[in-house]
Amino acid sequence: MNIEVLLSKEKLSIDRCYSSVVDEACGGICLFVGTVRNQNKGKLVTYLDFESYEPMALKEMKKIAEKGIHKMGANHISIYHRTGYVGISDIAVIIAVSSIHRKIAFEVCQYCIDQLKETVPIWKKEFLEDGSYWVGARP
Amino acid sequence: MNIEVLLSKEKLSIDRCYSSVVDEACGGICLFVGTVRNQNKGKLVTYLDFESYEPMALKEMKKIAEKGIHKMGANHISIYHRTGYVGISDIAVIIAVSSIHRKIAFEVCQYCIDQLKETVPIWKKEFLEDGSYWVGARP
Amino acid sequence: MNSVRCFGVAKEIVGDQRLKMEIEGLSISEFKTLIQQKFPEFATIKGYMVAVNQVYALDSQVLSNNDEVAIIPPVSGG
Amino acid sequence: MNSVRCFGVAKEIVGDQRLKMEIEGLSISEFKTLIQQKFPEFATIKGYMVAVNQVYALDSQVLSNNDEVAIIPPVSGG
Repeated sequence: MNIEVLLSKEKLSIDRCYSSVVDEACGGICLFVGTVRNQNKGKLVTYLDFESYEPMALKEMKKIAEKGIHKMGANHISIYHRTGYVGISDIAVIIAVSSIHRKIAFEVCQYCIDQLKETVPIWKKEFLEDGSYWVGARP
Repeated sequence: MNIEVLLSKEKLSIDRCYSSVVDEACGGICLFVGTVRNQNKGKLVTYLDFESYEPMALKEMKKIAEKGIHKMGANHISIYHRTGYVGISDIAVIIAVSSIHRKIAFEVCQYCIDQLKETVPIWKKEFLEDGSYWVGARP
Repeated sequence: MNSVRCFGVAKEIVGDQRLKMEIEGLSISEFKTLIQQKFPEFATIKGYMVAVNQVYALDSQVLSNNDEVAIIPPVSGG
Repeated sequence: MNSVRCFGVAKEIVGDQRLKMEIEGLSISEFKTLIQQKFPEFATIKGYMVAVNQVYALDSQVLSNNDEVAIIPPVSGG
């Protein structure tokens, strides 16, 4: 039962994230990769800037992974999130979940990304052609 | 709307499969990676051998991807399957699905692997310490 | 004469990856009955499909000698 | 005196990533009321949570000056 959580200013590696959950006893690995879209609500995005409350974010990421393993039955989970400047099509987040059978890998991977977006203290500032704003902050 | 289907005797590359579905307009990519387990039903597996009816398998893989895009709303889908000898922990199958929002990527990726296991003419022979058999062939 | 393609466990039962046989005018049902008469071991597997020209065929479809015919035992990819 | 950490839009409203204030004995509710008096702009955001020692706090929790306190506006990772 391995958990790896990472916040990184450097590009995230899918291969590294994948390798961290490989297990001879596990036949199914589900990965979610979140990339930066070039538009949001009809406006062109030029880049993003991610800020995090690092020690708490890592703790919250670990809590999510622990639930995925101990309550939902996954074997290994890694959650990587980028911080700082992130360009269009770059990877903002990678989640890898391995389990003995694939159904659980899918369920837990989806749970992890849904939960990350709810509870992990990371904030995204979107830079448009004509300004910038903190995503989701205002009604 | 890109579809890539591949049967390969060589090792499958997650990076290649991922890259083939990246799109600036898509924020969510779900990948499924199926690896060879070291045991099945309590018996130790030493390796697998995959046989395929290649032209029909590629057609069936394409049909699955077409449904994932045209009926289920994914943007791009790649389905790679290994053939021939495959060792323990090696990758047998990779499916990558990108979509504008992540929910569809998860749904379609799961659909693709479920469907592949039902309809694509590929057969797995499992080699155990004390013999070999075609998986799922006999009651 | 057609050269029916055999895969997986079917290849083992038939003892070859190609099975020469006359299929002109047979329905898929009739083809299956004939196969099971020639190779009774087919009764011991979980069943199989027949593909004609690389598409799964219905029992009522009628074969011609120009068709590419294949015996498709239960698939197990992934 | 505590040095409350401010992130995202909260950092912009406060104008700094640290906010010096006296918090000893305040409940989270009282702390939030005080913050909104000092910085009325907090009323224009979607709401925020308070984390104490890197854990989300309930409204009834009481603060001490040794706590690590942070204002957590709506998160938007992923």
